[in-house]
Amino acid sequence: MNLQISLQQFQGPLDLLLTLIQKQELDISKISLSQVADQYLKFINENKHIPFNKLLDFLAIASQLIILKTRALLPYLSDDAEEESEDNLIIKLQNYQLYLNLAKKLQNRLENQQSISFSRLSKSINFRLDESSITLPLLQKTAARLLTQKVKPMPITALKKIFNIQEKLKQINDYLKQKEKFLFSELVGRTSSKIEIIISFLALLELSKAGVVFISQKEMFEEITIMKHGT
Amino acid sequence: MEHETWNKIKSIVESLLFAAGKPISYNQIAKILKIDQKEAEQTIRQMQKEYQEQKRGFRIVSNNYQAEMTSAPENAEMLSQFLNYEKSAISQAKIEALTVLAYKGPLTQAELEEIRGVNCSVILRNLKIDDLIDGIKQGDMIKYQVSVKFLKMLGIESVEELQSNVNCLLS
Amino acid sequence: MEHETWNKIKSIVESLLFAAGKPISYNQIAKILKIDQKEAEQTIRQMQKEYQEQKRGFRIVSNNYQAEMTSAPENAEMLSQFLNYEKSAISQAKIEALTVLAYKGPLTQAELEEIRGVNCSVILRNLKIDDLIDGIKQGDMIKYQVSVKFLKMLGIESVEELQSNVNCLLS
Repeated sequence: MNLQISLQQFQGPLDLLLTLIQKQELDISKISLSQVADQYLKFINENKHIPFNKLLDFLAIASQLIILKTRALLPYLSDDAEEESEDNLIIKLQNYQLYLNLAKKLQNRLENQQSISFSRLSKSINFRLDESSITLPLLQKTAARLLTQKVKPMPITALKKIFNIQEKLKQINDYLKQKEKFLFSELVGRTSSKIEIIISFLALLELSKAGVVFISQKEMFEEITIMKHGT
Repeated sequence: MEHETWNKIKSIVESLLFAAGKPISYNQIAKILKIDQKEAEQTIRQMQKEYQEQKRGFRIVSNNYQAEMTSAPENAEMLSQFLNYEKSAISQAKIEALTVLAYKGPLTQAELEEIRGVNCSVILRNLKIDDLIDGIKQGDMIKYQVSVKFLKMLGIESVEELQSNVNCLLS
Repeated sequence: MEHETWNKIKSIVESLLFAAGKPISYNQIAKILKIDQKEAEQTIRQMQKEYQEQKRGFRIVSNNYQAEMTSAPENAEMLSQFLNYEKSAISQAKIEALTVLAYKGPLTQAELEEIRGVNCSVILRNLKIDDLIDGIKQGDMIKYQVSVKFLKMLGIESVEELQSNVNCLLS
Protein backbone atom coordinates (compact mmCIF):
# COMPACT_ATOMS: atom_id res chain seq x y z
CA MET A 1 0.00 0.00 0.00
CA ASN A 2 1.40 3.32 -1.02
CA LEU A 3 0.98 5.70 1.88
CA GLN A 4 1.67 8.88 -0.04
CA ILE A 5 2.18 10.81 3.12
CA SER A 6 4.96 12.91 4.48
CA LEU A 7 5.93 13.99 7.92
CA GLN A 8 4.91 17.58 7.33
CA GLN A 9 1.29 16.53 7.35
CA PHE A 10 1.47 15.27 10.90
CA GLN A 11 1.69 17.00 14.22
CA GLY A 12 3.30 13.89 15.68
CA PRO A 13 3.14 10.11 16.04
CA LEU A 14 -0.38 10.10 17.48
CA ASP A 15 -1.61 12.09 14.53
CA LEU A 16 0.07 9.65 12.14
CA LEU A 17 -1.38 6.61 13.93
CA LEU A 18 -4.86 8.05 13.94
CA THR A 19 -4.66 8.83 10.25
CA LEU A 20 -3.53 5.29 9.46
CA ILE A 21 -6.38 3.83 11.50
CA GLN A 22 -8.97 6.15 9.98
CA LYS A 23 -7.77 5.39 6.45
CA GLN A 24 -8.73 1.79 7.01
CA GLU A 25 -11.98 2.85 8.62
CA LEU A 26 -11.12 1.08 11.84
CA ASP A 27 -11.91 1.92 15.45
CA ILE A 28 -9.14 2.58 17.90
CA SER A 29 -8.30 -0.81 19.39
CA LYS A 30 -5.39 -3.17 19.93
CA ILE A 31 -6.37 -5.06 16.82
CA SER A 32 -6.40 -2.00 14.62
CA LEU A 33 -3.12 -0.83 16.13
CA SER A 34 -1.39 -4.07 15.31
CA GLN A 35 -2.85 -3.89 11.81
CA VAL A 36 -1.38 -0.48 11.11
CA ALA A 37 1.90 -1.09 12.96
CA ASP A 38 3.68 -2.16 9.78
CA GLN A 39 2.61 0.94 7.92
CA TYR A 40 3.72 3.07 10.80
CA LEU A 41 7.17 1.47 10.84
CA LYS A 42 7.38 1.67 7.08
CA PHE A 43 6.59 5.36 7.27
CA ILE A 44 9.42 5.98 9.69
CA ASN A 45 11.71 3.95 7.49
CA GLU A 46 10.87 5.97 4.44
CA ASN A 47 11.15 9.35 6.11
CA LYS A 48 14.88 9.46 6.57
CA HIS A 49 14.95 13.12 7.38
CA ILE A 50 12.76 13.25 10.43
CA PRO A 51 14.43 15.82 12.68
CA PHE A 52 16.05 14.21 15.69
CA ASN A 53 13.78 15.67 18.34
CA LYS A 54 10.72 14.49 16.40
CA LEU A 55 12.26 11.10 15.65
CA LEU A 56 12.42 10.36 19.36
CA ASP A 57 8.68 10.96 19.68
CA PHE A 58 7.98 8.69 16.71
CA LEU A 59 10.28 5.99 18.07
CA ALA A 60 8.65 6.02 21.48
CA ILE A 61 5.35 5.02 19.91
CA ALA A 62 7.07 2.67 17.46
CA SER A 63 8.55 0.58 20.24
CA GLN A 64 5.10 0.29 21.82
CA LEU A 65 3.68 -0.84 18.50
CA ILE A 66 6.38 -3.42 18.02
CA ILE A 67 5.66 -4.93 21.41
CA LEU A 68 1.96 -4.84 20.70
CA LYS A 69 2.43 -6.57 17.38
CA THR A 70 4.70 -9.17 18.84
CA ARG A 71 2.05 -9.99 21.38
CA ALA A 72 -0.62 -10.19 18.74
CA LEU A 73 1.48 -12.77 16.92
CA LEU A 74 2.35 -14.63 20.09
CA PRO A 75 -0.63 -14.16 22.41
CA TYR A 76 0.80 -16.36 25.16
CA LEU A 77 3.61 -13.82 25.69
CA SER A 78 1.46 -11.99 28.16
CA ASP A 79 2.68 -9.37 30.56
CA ASP A 80 0.50 -7.16 32.75
CA ALA A 81 2.77 -4.14 32.53
CA GLU A 82 2.79 -4.30 28.76
CA GLU A 83 -0.92 -4.76 28.59
CA GLU A 84 -1.36 -1.69 30.73
CA SER A 85 0.86 0.33 28.47
CA GLU A 86 -1.20 -0.80 25.48
CA ASP A 87 -4.38 0.29 27.21
CA ASN A 88 -2.72 3.61 27.92
CA LEU A 89 -1.83 4.05 24.28
CA ILE A 90 -5.43 3.42 23.32
CA ILE A 91 -6.77 5.92 25.86
CA LYS A 92 -4.17 8.42 24.70
CA LEU A 93 -5.28 7.99 21.10
CA GLN A 94 -8.94 8.31 21.99
CA ASN A 95 -8.30 11.49 23.92
CA TYR A 96 -6.11 12.81 21.16
CA GLN A 97 -8.88 12.20 18.65
CA LEU A 98 -11.25 14.14 20.87
CA TYR A 99 -8.82 17.04 21.09
CA LEU A 100 -8.44 17.05 17.32
CA ASN A 101 -12.19 17.38 16.97
CA LEU A 102 -12.28 20.17 19.51
CA ALA A 103 -9.40 21.87 17.71
CA LYS A 104 -11.38 21.78 14.48
CA LYS A 105 -14.32 23.39 16.23
CA LEU A 106 -12.16 26.10 17.73
CA GLN A 107 -10.50 26.70 14.37
CA ASN A 108 -13.93 27.09 12.77
CA ARG A 109 -15.02 29.43 15.48
CA LEU A 110 -11.93 31.55 15.09
CA GLU A 111 -12.36 31.73 11.34
CA ASN A 112 -16.07 32.16 10.94
CA GLN A 113 -17.59 33.55 14.04
CA GLN A 114 -18.57 37.15 14.45
CA SER A 115 -17.94 37.33 18.16
CA ILE A 116 -14.62 38.86 19.09
CA SER A 117 -13.78 40.98 22.11
CA PHE A 118 -11.57 43.95 21.36
CA SER A 119 -9.04 45.64 23.57
CA ARG A 120 -9.06 49.32 24.07
CA LEU A 121 -6.89 50.88 21.40
CA SER A 122 -5.20 53.28 23.73
CA LYS A 123 -1.73 54.52 23.04
CA SER A 124 0.57 52.14 24.82
CA ILE A 125 2.03 53.63 27.93
CA ASN A 126 5.68 54.54 27.57
CA PHE A 127 8.11 55.80 30.16
CA ARG A 128 11.50 57.17 29.40
CA LEU A 129 14.26 55.35 31.20
CA ASP A 130 15.91 57.29 33.92
CA GLU A 131 19.35 57.89 32.39
CA SER A 132 21.20 57.44 35.63
CA SER A 133 19.59 54.03 36.10
CA ILE A 134 21.49 52.54 33.18
CA THR A 135 24.95 51.49 34.31
CA LEU A 136 27.52 49.03 33.05
CA PRO A 137 27.28 46.79 36.14
CA LEU A 138 23.51 46.59 35.75
CA LEU A 139 23.91 45.66 32.11
CA GLN A 140 26.47 42.99 32.91
CA LYS A 141 24.30 41.56 35.63
CA THR A 142 21.31 41.45 33.27
CA ALA A 143 23.43 39.86 30.54
CA ALA A 144 24.67 37.20 32.91
CA ARG A 145 21.08 36.38 33.82
CA LEU A 146 19.61 36.42 30.31
CA LEU A 147 22.36 35.20 28.05
CA THR A 148 24.07 32.36 29.85
CA GLN A 149 21.43 29.66 29.56
CA LYS A 150 23.17 27.17 27.34
CA VAL A 151 21.35 24.80 25.08
CA LYS A 152 22.29 21.18 25.64
CA PRO A 153 23.65 19.52 22.51
CA MET A 154 21.53 16.61 21.33
CA PRO A 155 23.03 13.11 21.10
CA ILE A 156 22.35 12.64 17.41
CA THR A 157 24.64 9.67 16.89
CA ALA A 158 22.77 6.87 18.60
CA LEU A 159 19.50 6.52 16.82
CA LYS A 160 20.53 6.74 13.23
CA LYS A 161 19.91 3.37 11.69
CA ILE A 162 18.16 1.41 14.34
CA PHE A 163 14.91 1.47 12.65
CA ASN A 164 15.42 -0.34 9.47
CA ILE A 165 13.24 -3.40 9.62
CA GLN A 166 13.59 -4.03 5.93
CA GLU A 167 17.33 -4.03 6.38
CA LYS A 168 17.03 -6.57 9.16
CA LEU A 169 14.88 -8.83 7.01
CA LYS A 170 17.46 -8.65 4.26
CA GLN A 171 20.24 -9.40 6.72
CA ILE A 172 18.44 -12.51 7.96
CA ASN A 173 17.83 -13.62 4.39
CA ASP A 174 21.52 -13.23 3.60
CA TYR A 175 22.32 -15.20 6.71
CA LEU A 176 19.99 -17.98 5.62
CA LYS A 177 21.77 -18.22 2.28
CA GLN A 178 24.99 -19.04 4.08
CA LYS A 179 23.62 -21.13 6.92
CA GLU A 180 20.51 -23.22 7.18
CA LYS A 181 20.47 -23.03 10.93
CA PHE A 182 21.69 -20.38 13.33
CA LEU A 183 21.09 -18.93 16.76
CA PHE A 184 19.28 -15.70 17.60
CA SER A 185 22.33 -14.54 19.54
CA GLU A 186 24.41 -14.86 16.37
CA LEU A 187 21.96 -12.66 14.57
CA VAL A 188 21.95 -9.83 17.09
CA GLY A 189 25.67 -10.18 17.66
CA ARG A 190 27.14 -7.64 19.96
CA THR A 191 24.39 -5.09 19.81
CA SER A 192 23.18 -3.92 23.16
CA SER A 193 20.35 -1.86 21.74
CA LYS A 194 17.03 -3.13 22.99
CA ILE A 195 15.16 -1.67 20.08
CA GLU A 196 17.47 -3.40 17.61
CA ILE A 197 16.96 -6.72 19.37
CA ILE A 198 13.21 -6.20 19.27
CA ILE A 199 13.40 -5.37 15.59
CA SER A 200 15.43 -8.46 14.87
CA PHE A 201 12.92 -10.53 16.74
CA LEU A 202 10.02 -8.93 14.96
CA ALA A 203 11.70 -9.50 11.62
CA LEU A 204 12.09 -13.16 12.54
CA LEU A 205 8.44 -13.45 13.44
CA GLU A 206 7.57 -11.93 10.10
CA LEU A 207 9.69 -14.52 8.30
CA SER A 208 8.21 -17.27 10.39
CA LYS A 209 4.71 -16.13 9.58
CA ALA A 210 5.61 -16.06 5.92
CA GLY A 211 6.87 -19.63 6.23
CA VAL A 212 10.47 -18.78 5.43
CA VAL A 213 11.92 -19.90 8.73
CA PHE A 214 11.13 -22.21 11.56
CA ILE A 215 11.83 -21.04 15.08
CA SER A 216 12.33 -23.20 18.11
CA GLN A 217 13.19 -22.70 21.74
CA LYS A 218 13.60 -25.54 24.20
CA GLU A 219 12.82 -23.63 27.34
CA MET A 220 11.98 -20.15 28.42
CA PHE A 221 14.97 -17.79 28.21
CA GLU A 222 16.88 -20.48 26.35
CA GLU A 223 18.65 -19.74 23.09
CA ILE A 224 16.34 -19.41 20.09
CA THR A 225 17.23 -21.54 17.10
CA ILE A 226 16.33 -20.39 13.60
CA MET A 227 16.11 -22.87 10.76
CA LYS A 228 15.44 -22.39 7.10
CA HIS A 229 12.09 -23.90 6.31
CA GLY A 230 12.21 -27.33 4.80
CA THR A 231 15.56 -28.31 6.25
CA MET B 1 -18.84 44.46 52.45
CA GLU B 2 -20.63 47.74 53.00
CA HIS B 3 -22.58 49.00 50.03
CA GLU B 4 -20.69 52.31 49.95
CA THR B 5 -17.27 50.62 50.09
CA TRP B 6 -18.26 48.12 47.46
CA ASN B 7 -19.31 50.87 45.07
CA LYS B 8 -16.06 52.69 45.65
CA ILE B 9 -13.98 49.56 45.03
CA LYS B 10 -15.95 48.76 41.91
CA SER B 11 -15.43 52.25 40.56
CA ILE B 12 -11.67 52.08 41.11
CA VAL B 13 -11.34 48.63 39.56
CA GLU B 14 -13.35 49.88 36.61
CA SER B 15 -11.02 52.85 36.21
CA LEU B 16 -7.95 50.64 36.47
CA LEU B 17 -9.13 48.07 33.96
CA PHE B 18 -10.22 50.82 31.63
CA ALA B 19 -6.97 52.76 31.80
CA ALA B 20 -4.69 49.73 31.52
CA GLY B 21 -5.81 48.70 28.05
CA LYS B 22 -4.30 45.25 28.66
CA PRO B 23 -4.63 42.47 31.24
CA ILE B 24 -3.81 43.40 34.86
CA SER B 25 -3.20 40.81 37.55
CA TYR B 26 -5.55 40.40 40.50
CA ASN B 27 -2.49 40.77 42.63
CA GLN B 28 -1.73 44.22 41.26
CA ILE B 29 -5.34 45.33 41.68
CA ALA B 30 -5.31 44.06 45.24
CA LYS B 31 -2.11 45.93 46.05
CA ILE B 32 -3.36 49.21 44.66
CA LEU B 33 -6.67 48.97 46.52
CA LYS B 34 -5.10 47.52 49.66
CA ILE B 35 -7.52 44.62 49.66
CA ASP B 36 -6.61 40.95 49.40
CA GLN B 37 -6.35 39.08 46.15
CA LYS B 38 -9.44 37.03 46.88
CA GLU B 39 -11.50 40.22 47.24
CA ALA B 40 -10.08 41.57 44.00
CA GLU B 41 -11.12 38.36 42.26
CA GLN B 42 -14.62 38.48 43.75
CA THR B 43 -15.03 42.09 42.67
CA ILE B 44 -14.11 41.19 39.13
CA ARG B 45 -16.43 38.20 39.03
CA GLN B 46 -19.23 40.42 40.28
CA MET B 47 -18.50 43.04 37.66
CA GLN B 48 -18.41 40.42 34.91
CA LYS B 49 -21.86 39.32 35.94
CA GLU B 50 -23.19 42.88 36.10
CA TYR B 51 -21.87 43.83 32.67
CA GLN B 52 -23.47 40.74 31.17
CA GLU B 53 -26.80 41.24 32.86
CA GLN B 54 -26.95 44.92 32.00
CA LYS B 55 -25.90 44.12 28.41
CA ARG B 56 -23.19 46.75 28.53
CA GLY B 57 -20.90 47.58 25.64
CA PHE B 58 -17.87 46.24 27.46
CA ARG B 59 -17.00 43.02 29.22
CA ILE B 60 -14.23 41.67 31.40
CA VAL B 61 -12.20 38.72 30.15
CA SER B 62 -10.35 36.93 32.93
CA ASN B 63 -7.87 34.10 33.09
CA ASN B 64 -4.73 33.12 34.98
CA TYR B 65 -5.48 35.61 37.77
CA GLN B 66 -5.62 38.43 35.28
CA ALA B 67 -8.44 40.53 33.91
CA GLU B 68 -8.82 42.77 30.90
CA MET B 69 -11.66 45.06 29.98
CA THR B 70 -12.81 44.47 26.40
CA SER B 71 -15.64 45.43 24.12
CA ALA B 72 -18.77 43.25 24.14
CA PRO B 73 -18.39 40.36 21.68
CA GLU B 74 -21.90 40.84 20.27
CA ASN B 75 -20.82 44.21 18.85
CA ALA B 76 -17.87 42.69 17.03
CA GLU B 77 -19.25 43.22 13.56
CA MET B 78 -19.67 46.98 13.96
CA LEU B 79 -16.31 47.26 15.66
CA SER B 80 -14.43 45.17 13.10
CA GLN B 81 -15.46 47.66 10.47
CA PHE B 82 -14.61 50.64 12.62
CA LEU B 83 -11.22 49.26 13.66
CA ASN B 84 -10.37 47.70 10.27
CA TYR B 85 -9.76 44.42 12.04
CA GLU B 86 -8.34 41.52 10.09
CA LYS B 87 -8.37 38.03 11.50
CA SER B 88 -4.96 36.45 11.66
CA ALA B 89 -4.63 32.77 10.90
CA ILE B 90 -3.16 30.46 13.54
CA SER B 91 -1.28 27.37 12.36
CA GLN B 92 -2.69 23.87 12.81
CA ALA B 93 -0.03 22.86 15.33
CA LYS B 94 -0.64 25.96 17.39
CA ILE B 95 -4.40 25.46 17.39
CA GLU B 96 -3.92 21.89 18.53
CA ALA B 97 -1.71 22.88 21.46
CA LEU B 98 -4.04 25.76 22.34
CA THR B 99 -7.03 23.42 22.32
CA VAL B 100 -5.42 21.02 24.76
CA LEU B 101 -4.45 23.88 27.06
CA ALA B 102 -7.85 25.56 26.80
CA TYR B 103 -9.75 22.41 27.74
CA LYS B 104 -7.30 20.73 30.07
CA GLY B 105 -4.99 23.54 31.22
CA PRO B 106 -3.14 24.75 33.10
CA LEU B 107 -0.62 22.04 32.19
CA THR B 108 3.13 21.64 32.54
CA GLN B 109 5.16 21.09 29.39
CA ALA B 110 5.50 17.39 30.28
CA GLU B 111 1.74 17.00 30.74
CA LEU B 112 1.07 18.67 27.40
CA GLU B 113 3.65 16.43 25.71
CA GLU B 114 2.07 13.34 27.23
CA ILE B 115 -1.27 14.28 25.66
CA ARG B 116 0.08 15.36 22.29
CA GLY B 117 2.78 12.70 22.06
CA VAL B 118 5.35 15.20 20.80
CA ASN B 119 7.96 17.49 22.20
CA CYS B 120 6.36 20.89 22.78
CA SER B 121 9.20 23.20 23.76
CA VAL B 122 9.28 25.06 20.46
CA ILE B 123 5.55 25.46 20.16
CA LEU B 124 5.19 26.67 23.74
CA ARG B 125 7.90 29.23 23.14
CA ASN B 126 6.25 30.46 19.97
CA LEU B 127 2.80 30.63 21.55
CA LYS B 128 4.33 32.63 24.39
CA ILE B 129 5.85 35.08 21.92
CA ASP B 130 2.46 35.35 20.19
CA ASP B 131 0.97 36.17 23.59
CA LEU B 132 -1.52 33.34 23.09
CA ILE B 133 -0.52 31.53 26.29
CA ASP B 134 0.70 32.49 29.74
CA GLY B 135 3.28 30.61 31.79
CA ILE B 136 2.30 30.52 35.45
CA LYS B 137 4.92 29.64 38.03
CA GLN B 138 3.74 27.04 40.54
CA GLY B 139 6.55 26.17 42.88
CA ASP B 140 9.38 24.89 40.70
CA MET B 141 7.12 24.19 37.77
CA ILE B 142 5.70 26.37 35.08
CA LYS B 143 2.15 25.64 34.06
CA TYR B 144 0.80 26.88 30.77
CA GLN B 145 -2.67 28.15 30.02
CA VAL B 146 -4.27 30.03 27.14
CA SER B 147 -4.07 33.80 27.52
CA VAL B 148 -6.65 36.54 27.74
CA LYS B 149 -5.71 37.42 24.15
CA PHE B 150 -6.78 33.97 22.98
CA LEU B 151 -10.10 34.18 24.85
CA LYS B 152 -10.71 37.58 23.28
CA MET B 153 -10.27 36.08 19.82
CA LEU B 154 -13.03 33.64 20.69
CA GLY B 155 -15.19 36.32 22.29
CA ILE B 156 -15.50 34.45 25.57
CA GLU B 157 -14.87 35.68 29.09
CA SER B 158 -13.22 32.70 30.74
CA VAL B 159 -11.91 29.20 30.02
CA GLU B 160 -14.65 27.79 32.21
CA GLU B 161 -17.08 28.75 29.45
CA LEU B 162 -15.27 26.31 27.17
CA GLN B 163 -14.43 23.63 29.70
CA SER B 164 -17.87 23.15 31.18
CA ASN B 165 -19.07 21.81 27.84
CA VAL B 166 -16.65 18.97 27.33
CA ASN B 167 -14.92 18.06 30.55
CA CYS B 168 -16.94 14.92 30.93
CA LEU B 169 -15.71 13.63 27.57
CA LEU B 170 -12.02 13.69 28.39
CA SER B 171 -10.63 10.98 30.59
CA MET C 1 -37.29 55.24 21.03
CA GLU C 2 -38.15 51.71 21.94
CA HIS C 3 -36.48 50.39 25.07
CA GLU C 4 -34.89 47.43 23.27
CA THR C 5 -33.45 49.56 20.48
CA TRP C 6 -32.17 52.11 22.93
CA ASN C 7 -30.29 49.46 24.88
CA LYS C 8 -28.75 48.08 21.71
CA ILE C 9 -27.64 51.54 20.57
CA LYS C 10 -26.21 52.33 23.97
CA SER C 11 -24.25 49.08 23.99
CA ILE C 12 -22.72 49.75 20.58
CA VAL C 13 -21.83 53.36 21.40
CA GLU C 14 -20.25 52.14 24.61
CA SER C 15 -18.21 49.57 22.68
CA LEU C 16 -17.13 52.14 20.12
CA LEU C 17 -16.07 54.76 22.64
CA PHE C 18 -14.30 52.15 24.70
CA ALA C 19 -12.37 50.51 21.87
CA ALA C 20 -11.47 53.72 20.03
CA GLY C 21 -9.24 55.00 22.82
CA LYS C 22 -9.53 58.51 21.39
CA PRO C 23 -12.30 61.04 20.62
CA ILE C 24 -14.89 60.03 18.00
CA SER C 25 -17.21 62.51 16.34
CA TYR C 26 -20.99 62.30 16.74
CA ASN C 27 -21.10 62.19 12.99
CA GLN C 28 -18.95 59.07 12.84
CA ILE C 29 -21.03 57.36 15.52
CA ALA C 30 -24.23 58.27 13.66
CA LYS C 31 -22.88 56.79 10.43
CA ILE C 32 -21.81 53.52 12.00
CA LEU C 33 -25.16 53.07 13.75
CA LYS C 34 -27.18 54.40 10.82
CA ILE C 35 -28.95 56.92 13.06
CA ASP C 36 -28.89 60.69 12.75
CA GLN C 37 -26.34 62.88 14.45
CA LYS C 38 -28.94 64.34 16.81
CA GLU C 39 -29.76 60.88 18.07
CA ALA C 40 -26.07 60.08 18.53
CA GLU C 41 -25.67 63.23 20.58
CA GLN C 42 -28.72 62.42 22.71
CA THR C 43 -27.42 58.93 23.35
CA ILE C 44 -24.11 60.28 24.54
CA ARG C 45 -25.74 62.88 26.81
CA GLN C 46 -27.85 60.15 28.31
CA MET C 47 -24.83 57.94 28.89
CA GLN C 48 -22.90 60.78 30.49
CA LYS C 49 -25.71 61.26 32.96
CA GLU C 50 -25.92 57.54 33.71
CA TYR C 51 -22.21 57.14 34.35
CA GLN C 52 -22.24 60.04 36.77
CA GLU C 53 -25.32 58.86 38.61
CA GLN C 54 -24.04 55.31 38.85
CA LYS C 55 -20.62 56.58 39.96
CA ARG C 56 -18.91 54.44 37.37
CA GLY C 57 -15.16 54.22 36.93
CA PHE C 58 -15.25 56.00 33.59
CA ARG C 59 -16.86 59.10 32.12
CA ILE C 60 -17.57 60.53 28.71
CA VAL C 61 -16.01 63.88 27.92
CA SER C 62 -17.63 65.67 25.02
CA ASN C 63 -16.57 68.71 23.10
CA ASN C 64 -16.95 70.05 19.55
CA TYR C 65 -19.34 67.27 18.54
CA GLN C 66 -16.84 64.69 19.68
CA ALA C 67 -16.91 62.29 22.59
CA GLU C 68 -14.13 60.42 24.39
CA MET C 69 -14.32 57.89 27.16
CA THR C 70 -11.98 58.58 30.06
CA SER C 71 -11.44 57.22 33.53
CA ALA C 72 -13.31 58.89 36.41
CA PRO C 73 -11.35 61.88 37.76
CA GLU C 74 -11.95 60.89 41.39
CA ASN C 75 -9.83 57.77 40.85
CA ALA C 76 -6.84 59.65 39.48
CA GLU C 77 -4.70 59.04 42.53
CA MET C 78 -5.18 55.28 42.40
CA LEU C 79 -4.39 55.32 38.73
CA SER C 80 -1.12 57.10 39.36
CA GLN C 81 -0.16 54.17 41.61
CA PHE C 82 -0.90 51.81 38.78
CA LEU C 83 1.25 53.90 36.47
CA ASN C 84 4.12 53.65 38.97
CA TYR C 85 3.93 49.86 38.76
CA GLU C 86 3.86 50.10 35.02
CA LYS C 87 6.86 52.36 35.06
CA SER C 88 9.04 49.89 36.91
CA ALA C 89 7.80 46.96 34.79
CA ILE C 90 8.50 48.88 31.60
CA SER C 91 11.94 49.99 32.79
CA GLN C 92 12.83 46.40 33.62
CA ALA C 93 11.70 45.16 30.22
CA LYS C 94 13.54 47.97 28.46
CA ILE C 95 16.78 47.26 30.26
CA GLU C 96 16.48 43.58 29.36
CA ALA C 97 15.86 44.28 25.70
CA LEU C 98 18.68 46.82 25.58
CA THR C 99 21.07 44.37 27.24
CA VAL C 100 20.32 41.64 24.72
CA LEU C 101 20.70 44.07 21.81
CA ALA C 102 23.90 45.54 23.24
CA TYR C 103 25.63 42.18 23.64
CA LYS C 104 24.06 40.15 20.86
CA GLY C 105 22.93 42.81 18.42
CA PRO C 106 22.18 43.66 15.73
CA LEU C 107 19.14 41.37 15.91
CA THR C 108 15.83 41.10 14.12
CA GLN C 109 12.65 41.31 16.16
CA ALA C 110 12.23 37.52 15.84
CA GLU C 111 15.77 36.88 17.08
CA LEU C 112 15.26 39.17 20.05
CA GLU C 113 11.95 37.46 20.86
CA GLU C 114 13.58 34.05 20.62
CA ILE C 115 16.10 35.10 23.28
CA ARG C 116 13.66 36.92 25.56
CA GLY C 117 10.78 34.49 25.07
CA VAL C 118 8.19 37.28 24.90
CA ASN C 119 6.67 39.47 22.23
CA CYS C 120 8.85 42.52 21.65
CA SER C 121 6.94 44.67 19.16
CA VAL C 122 5.78 47.28 21.70
CA ILE C 123 9.09 47.53 23.45
CA LEU C 124 11.02 47.91 20.20
CA ARG C 125 8.67 50.68 19.15
CA ASN C 126 9.08 52.49 22.45
CA LEU C 127 12.86 52.10 22.50
CA LYS C 128 12.94 53.63 19.03
CA ILE C 129 10.80 56.54 20.21
CA ASP C 130 13.25 56.99 23.09
CA ASP C 131 16.08 56.99 20.58
CA LEU C 132 17.84 54.21 22.47
CA ILE C 133 17.96 51.83 19.51
CA ASP C 134 18.32 52.13 15.74
CA GLY C 135 16.63 49.97 13.14
CA ILE C 136 18.94 49.08 10.26
CA LYS C 137 17.48 47.70 7.04
CA GLN C 138 19.22 44.57 5.81
CA GLY C 139 17.51 43.34 2.70
CA ASP C 140 13.92 42.61 3.68
CA MET C 141 14.68 42.55 7.36
CA ILE C 142 15.15 45.21 9.96
CA LYS C 143 17.90 44.59 12.48
CA TYR C 144 17.97 46.50 15.73
CA GLN C 145 21.00 47.80 17.52
CA VAL C 146 21.61 50.06 20.50
CA SER C 147 22.00 53.72 19.53
CA VAL C 148 24.83 56.18 20.01
CA LYS C 149 22.70 57.90 22.62
CA PHE C 150 22.54 54.68 24.62
CA LEU C 151 26.31 54.20 24.44
CA LYS C 152 26.78 57.77 25.61
CA MET C 153 24.55 57.13 28.60
CA LEU C 154 26.87 54.28 29.54
CA GLY C 155 29.93 56.39 28.89
CA ILE C 156 31.40 54.07 26.28
CA GLU C 157 32.29 54.62 22.67
CA SER C 158 31.34 51.50 20.81
CA VAL C 159 29.41 48.25 21.10
CA GLU C 160 32.66 46.35 20.57
CA GLU C 161 34.01 47.82 23.77
CA LEU C 162 30.94 46.54 25.55
CA GLN C 163 30.95 43.12 23.93
CA SER C 164 34.64 42.40 24.52
CA ASN C 165 34.00 43.26 28.13
CA VAL C 166 31.45 40.60 28.65
CA ASN C 167 32.41 37.86 26.22
CA CYS C 168 34.59 36.25 28.84
CA LEU C 169 31.67 36.39 31.23
CA LEU C 170 29.33 34.56 28.90
CA SER C 171 31.48 31.79 27.52
